Amino acid sequence: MTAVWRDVAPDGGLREPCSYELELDPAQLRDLYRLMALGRRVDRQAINLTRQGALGVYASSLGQEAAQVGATVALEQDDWLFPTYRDTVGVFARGVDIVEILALFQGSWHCGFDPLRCRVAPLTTPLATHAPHATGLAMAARLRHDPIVALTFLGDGAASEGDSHEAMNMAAVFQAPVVFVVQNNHYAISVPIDLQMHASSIALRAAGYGMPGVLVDGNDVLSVYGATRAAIDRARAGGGPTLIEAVTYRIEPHTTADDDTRYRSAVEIDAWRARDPLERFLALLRESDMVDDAFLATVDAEGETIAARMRDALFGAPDGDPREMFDHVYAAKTSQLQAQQTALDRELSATEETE
Amino acid sequence: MTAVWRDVAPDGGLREPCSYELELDPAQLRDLYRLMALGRRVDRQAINLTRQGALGVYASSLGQEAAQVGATVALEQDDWLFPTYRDTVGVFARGVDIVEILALFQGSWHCGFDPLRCRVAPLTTPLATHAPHATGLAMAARLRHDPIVALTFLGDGAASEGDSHEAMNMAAVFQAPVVFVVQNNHYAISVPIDLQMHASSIALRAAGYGMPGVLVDGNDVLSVYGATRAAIDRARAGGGPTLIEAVTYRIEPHTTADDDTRYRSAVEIDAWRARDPLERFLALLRESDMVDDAFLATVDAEGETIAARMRDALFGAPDGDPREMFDHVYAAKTSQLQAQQTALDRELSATEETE
Amino acid sequence: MTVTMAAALNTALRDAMRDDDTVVVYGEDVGRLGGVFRITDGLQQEWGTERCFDTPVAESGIVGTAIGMALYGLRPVVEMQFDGFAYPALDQVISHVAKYRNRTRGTVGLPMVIRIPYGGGIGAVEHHSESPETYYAHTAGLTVVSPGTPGDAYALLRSAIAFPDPVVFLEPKRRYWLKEDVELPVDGEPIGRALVRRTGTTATLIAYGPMVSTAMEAADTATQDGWELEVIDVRTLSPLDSDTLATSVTKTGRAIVVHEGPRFAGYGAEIAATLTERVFGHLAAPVLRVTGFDVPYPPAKIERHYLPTADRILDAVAHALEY
Amino acid sequence: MTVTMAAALNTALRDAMRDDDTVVVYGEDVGRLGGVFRITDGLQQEWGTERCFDTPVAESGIVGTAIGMALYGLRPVVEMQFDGFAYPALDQVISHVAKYRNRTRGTVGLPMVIRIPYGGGIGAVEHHSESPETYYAHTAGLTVVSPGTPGDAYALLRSAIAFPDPVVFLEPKRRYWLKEDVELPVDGEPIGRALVRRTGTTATLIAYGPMVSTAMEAADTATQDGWELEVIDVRTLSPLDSDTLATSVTKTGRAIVVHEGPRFAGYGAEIAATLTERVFGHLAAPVLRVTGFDVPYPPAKIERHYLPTADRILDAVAHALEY
Ligand SMILES: Cc1ncc(C[n+]2csc(CCOP(=O)(O)OP(=O)(O)O)c2C)c(N)n1
Ligand SMILES: Cc1ncc(C[n+]2csc(CCOP(=O)(O)OP(=O)(O)O)c2C)c(N)n1
Ligand SMILES: [Mg+2]
Ligand SMILES: [Mg+2]
Repeated sequence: MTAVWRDVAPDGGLREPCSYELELDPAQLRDLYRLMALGRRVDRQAINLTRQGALGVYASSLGQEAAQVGATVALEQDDWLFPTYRDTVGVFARGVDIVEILALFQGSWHCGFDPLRCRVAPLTTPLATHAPHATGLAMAARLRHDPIVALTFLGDGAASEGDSHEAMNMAAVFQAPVVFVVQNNHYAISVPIDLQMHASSIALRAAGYGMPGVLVDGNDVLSVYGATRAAIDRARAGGGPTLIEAVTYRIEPHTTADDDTRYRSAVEIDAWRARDPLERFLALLRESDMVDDAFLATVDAEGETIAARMRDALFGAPDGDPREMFDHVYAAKTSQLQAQQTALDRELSATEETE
Repeated sequence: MTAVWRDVAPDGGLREPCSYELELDPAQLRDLYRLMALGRRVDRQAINLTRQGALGVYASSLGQEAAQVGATVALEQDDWLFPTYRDTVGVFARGVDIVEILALFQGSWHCGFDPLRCRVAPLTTPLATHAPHATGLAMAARLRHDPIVALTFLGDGAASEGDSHEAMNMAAVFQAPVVFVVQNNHYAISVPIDLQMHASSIALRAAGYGMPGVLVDGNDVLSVYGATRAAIDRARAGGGPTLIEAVTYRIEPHTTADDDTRYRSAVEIDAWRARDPLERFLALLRESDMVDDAFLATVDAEGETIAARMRDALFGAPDGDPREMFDHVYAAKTSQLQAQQTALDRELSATEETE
Repeated sequence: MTVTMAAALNTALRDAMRDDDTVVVYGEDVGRLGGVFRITDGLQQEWGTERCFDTPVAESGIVGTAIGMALYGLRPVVEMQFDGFAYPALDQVISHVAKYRNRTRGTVGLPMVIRIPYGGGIGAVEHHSESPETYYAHTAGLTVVSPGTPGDAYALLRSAIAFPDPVVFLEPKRRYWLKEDVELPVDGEPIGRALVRRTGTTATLIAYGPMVSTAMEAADTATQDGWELEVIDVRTLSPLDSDTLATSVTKTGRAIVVHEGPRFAGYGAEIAATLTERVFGHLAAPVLRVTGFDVPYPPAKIERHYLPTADRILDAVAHALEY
Repeated sequence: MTVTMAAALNTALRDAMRDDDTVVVYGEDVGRLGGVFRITDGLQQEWGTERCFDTPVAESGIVGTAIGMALYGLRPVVEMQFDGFAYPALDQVISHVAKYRNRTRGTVGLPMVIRIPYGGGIGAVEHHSESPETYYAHTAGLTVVSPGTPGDAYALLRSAIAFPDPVVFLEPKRRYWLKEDVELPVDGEPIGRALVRRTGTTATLIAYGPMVSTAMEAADTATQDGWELEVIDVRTLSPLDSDTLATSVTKTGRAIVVHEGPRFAGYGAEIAATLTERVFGHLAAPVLRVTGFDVPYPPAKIERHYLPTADRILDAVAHALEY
């Protein structure tokens, strides 16, 4: 199959669409769909669990499944992913346990999975601050002649932060094997993209760093996959970093705590619903007879199983032991922290006794 | 006369040279030369005074006179300049008293002139941090429909800082009347430009912000003037910010405390000496019979007078009153600072008595 | 009239914009949305995008441009969306906001306010519950204010906006919904004055921001033990009104300072050190500290064990009384 | 062998790079130039640009990439060129360097060192003479070290590089040329241990970094007055070895803490507060502070009036003895 995207011509126009022969067989294509569909199910379940109080807050990926899944699936096992709070579905598609991913939103711990084992950095909340981490890891890999690649997600808002500039410039200078995928979902909370920047595309910034810039339809999973794969291949081959802008749209409010009626219209949202990445891809797969109802039923069933597991694991989950807050500050607990832990311990024992 | 520069084509190439009919009469052209020549004299004197201990350190403008003077002279009286520690000559050309400018290097006070009166911000040491100040002032002017423009100098190194990105992006978003003039003098202390960035020109970044980018020969004062003037005019007319890269070279070490033999060759320096901005401009003026020896002699004499005044004012200058360090922290001295000042006072009196 | 702290702050901004047309309010989501906590709600509708507007996500740029605005002659009031997202602006704050007047020998003051919702207790994710007051209070040239009640929130914010120097205005976000029966507008409180919120003789509780309510609660409960606790609301963290503190502790002989932020090298240490220097001879016990632990702010599910409580304060009082 | 602190630090880096090939050194001008203070002199020549290299001017990027490097398994040692230019990296330091191990439940430690030349006394322009230790010491999750002598500079830097957690390594730049007769290599000093540099009974002077020499000088002079001052070099600012301090002050009953940075909410307040809590009954006088003033660091021509001197320390001792 063929993926199509456009290299950004640095004067703001779009170059002729590039095409890329995807080396994906039907099983892999089906799996792309499966991951997006499961991602969507997981996302819905997370929203429900938030309404029910099992999660404190949640930032939905709804509408961005193609951008997230298309990009992360292009990574090899040993590559690294640096996600944000928005990228639950992308991290899920990378194979990280969904309950562990949601620890951040559950409030049980800041990061629930093992980054070293998963090769996924913690979901990062301070915008753009993880971009230099990705660059640094890629620099290290290059120093060590280790052919791995780092991919980092950023939002259109995050791209305004100084850290995104420093991370991209350093990546270019050191020809670090890192791919920056900006999901331009049109909003940074309430602030629309035209108040975030004056240029027509974030990908235009690439020229200023001396790296390729790619503008891709973020709701077309094959294009995202193709563009990311090409960037990853180039990075792995020593060709340095790439900046990809995946144009997409956040369908849900910023988080479950946000009221988006204050800043955008239902009409606008509906227009983007019509470009739903799952339906688009499903239509394509159906056209080419690659999926049938039985397959879709299996995916649905798998989704329900995962959703049930999320419910079981997250609903009414215990709070965790507050004494743990002292355990991981340093490799070796300081006597100061030991004393504070002991004080808390005494307090907790006293409470237990009186209960 | 005609100034020539190039708009940067965003693919890294250069567009056809632009030309600009300079509305400068011979007297003004002569004055441009005069300011550069006086600037050079002042610069040399500052270096000497540093060697003699009257200044603690000094960052020379030698070789960058065209970039600095060409840009600042394009400002109107009410416009604002935001300079760095490198821009003594530019600030001098704007009419600020040279002795007051040098207070920073003298160590008598951090800023020796009145920024509000001069419409020049303090010479800023932390790289790029003054760029958002320029953007902010320009934003304020725009909010107030006040037709003034802010111009800020940055170095090629400073352009790597996150603050330069935030300042430029915000300037573009708010269409603030600000002109960013990056003096690419090929070095950030010891770090050459090709370790600072991977792109062929800093001006390429402009496209990523949706603003015009201009690449100009920074050793050609008329081109710098022309490009800056055009950018200022556009900004004043509501056309938003511009990024100008003036390619030049720092002939002296980074500061009087630097040893540049550690990182560059005399051959390289000599090659740039051959493109000396003063000599180039003087040749042009001579060709067109706009200067004669008498004029040059006047300029020399004026330079000597200023140099003598610098010597007089700076050599053996008193240290200043240490009690002053408490006077300007807040508009109203806090009782805490009053107490500390009193303590110092007591100490000073005791010392005076024993002396 | 019963007002929440959030409403009091909103009214203060509105009134300040009405009274002084050089006041401009900006930051992330403060315009159309009215801020994630709605503190700037309605300002853009009322005053237009020239007086209240949204910015790109760039905290250093926001504070940096505010410096330029102040230089021009406006009075910018900028919002940092959360405590943990104000750190990218620390360089601008430390290197410029705090130093500009001094740098220019008094010529250029920067009348600007940096509003920061701070502190925990709202069940948020990482970076949304930090108590960064020590970073600011330690920075010479800054004025640092944190109100503990709706009335003070109004009065102190008005004073901060009118102040000739930059003010870091720390809003205790978990008290945004705290109510008080107070008629707005109340007169501007002078910056730099602590307030004795409750008088007593057994010991002095010293608190600010989110902990004022907690300290008052402790003092209420303490009466059951026959203790009369004096409660001081610091209000202005820098410059500190150490006179009011010293007067109280001279009387009570015992002091407990309470804050949410980590203890080590935290703001409470300054109060303890200053008081000990000033009233050493009157101290029956060392000044004790009831604070957050020296850990990164914990996840929401266990944060209540991190936050100082009235119980912990009373334990500290008991401890002080043992000396 | 007589070595300067600068040479000791250079040797420590060289030896660490030799003993552990995961150590990489980078920052602004550290490569070809060898650093503006020449602390990294010769490292690039010896180890190549893969082990020691220059970066663009981007402090947040430098610290941020170091986090990624440590995540990968390297041990980055990065230099911030000056104290005042480390502030742009504060967000990375506070939000990530300090929190990563805790965030990941102990899974991901970040063995990295951030070297920062700090403090005044070298006649520099603004922003080159700051004492930012309190910002770092107050940040839970950081380990903060500052040597006072060449031997300690070597030993502590080796320990910092070998440490499993991030270390902010504050180098007292005005003591770079301080000499000591010491044979390198000296064994790594354990992080977290203060040192009694001189024993005495009259009072305890507590200092670190640039002020260790000043405190020692004061103690020397004090013998003329018949005072025997004990001098403690804190060495590790966080975690603080309060046992060593408490033991000393239990004996002497009087303590003076000395540092260059501003006093208000500064590091000295923590030492005063902690000591008072721990040895209240033994204190004959409040713990006094001899510190910088609460002003932005002054211009070079008057900085000597800002910096604590042996005389000021002795005045404080006299004051403590008056109680
Ligand atoms: C440094 C920083 N500043 C502010 C915030 C508060 N904040 C959280 S999400 C957000 C908007 C981010 O927009 P974008 O980068 O486009 O990502 P999206 O949420 O749209 O995926 C803001 C301002 C933050 N998390 N970090
Ligand atoms: C934020 C910050 N980081 C580091 C420094 C130290 N420093 C002073 S000048 C300089 C190089 C600046 O290079 P460039 O911007 O090209 O300006 P130039 O000196 O060449 O005019 C550096 C790294 C600084 N002043 N500010
Ligand atoms: Mg977005
Ligand atoms: Mg330069």
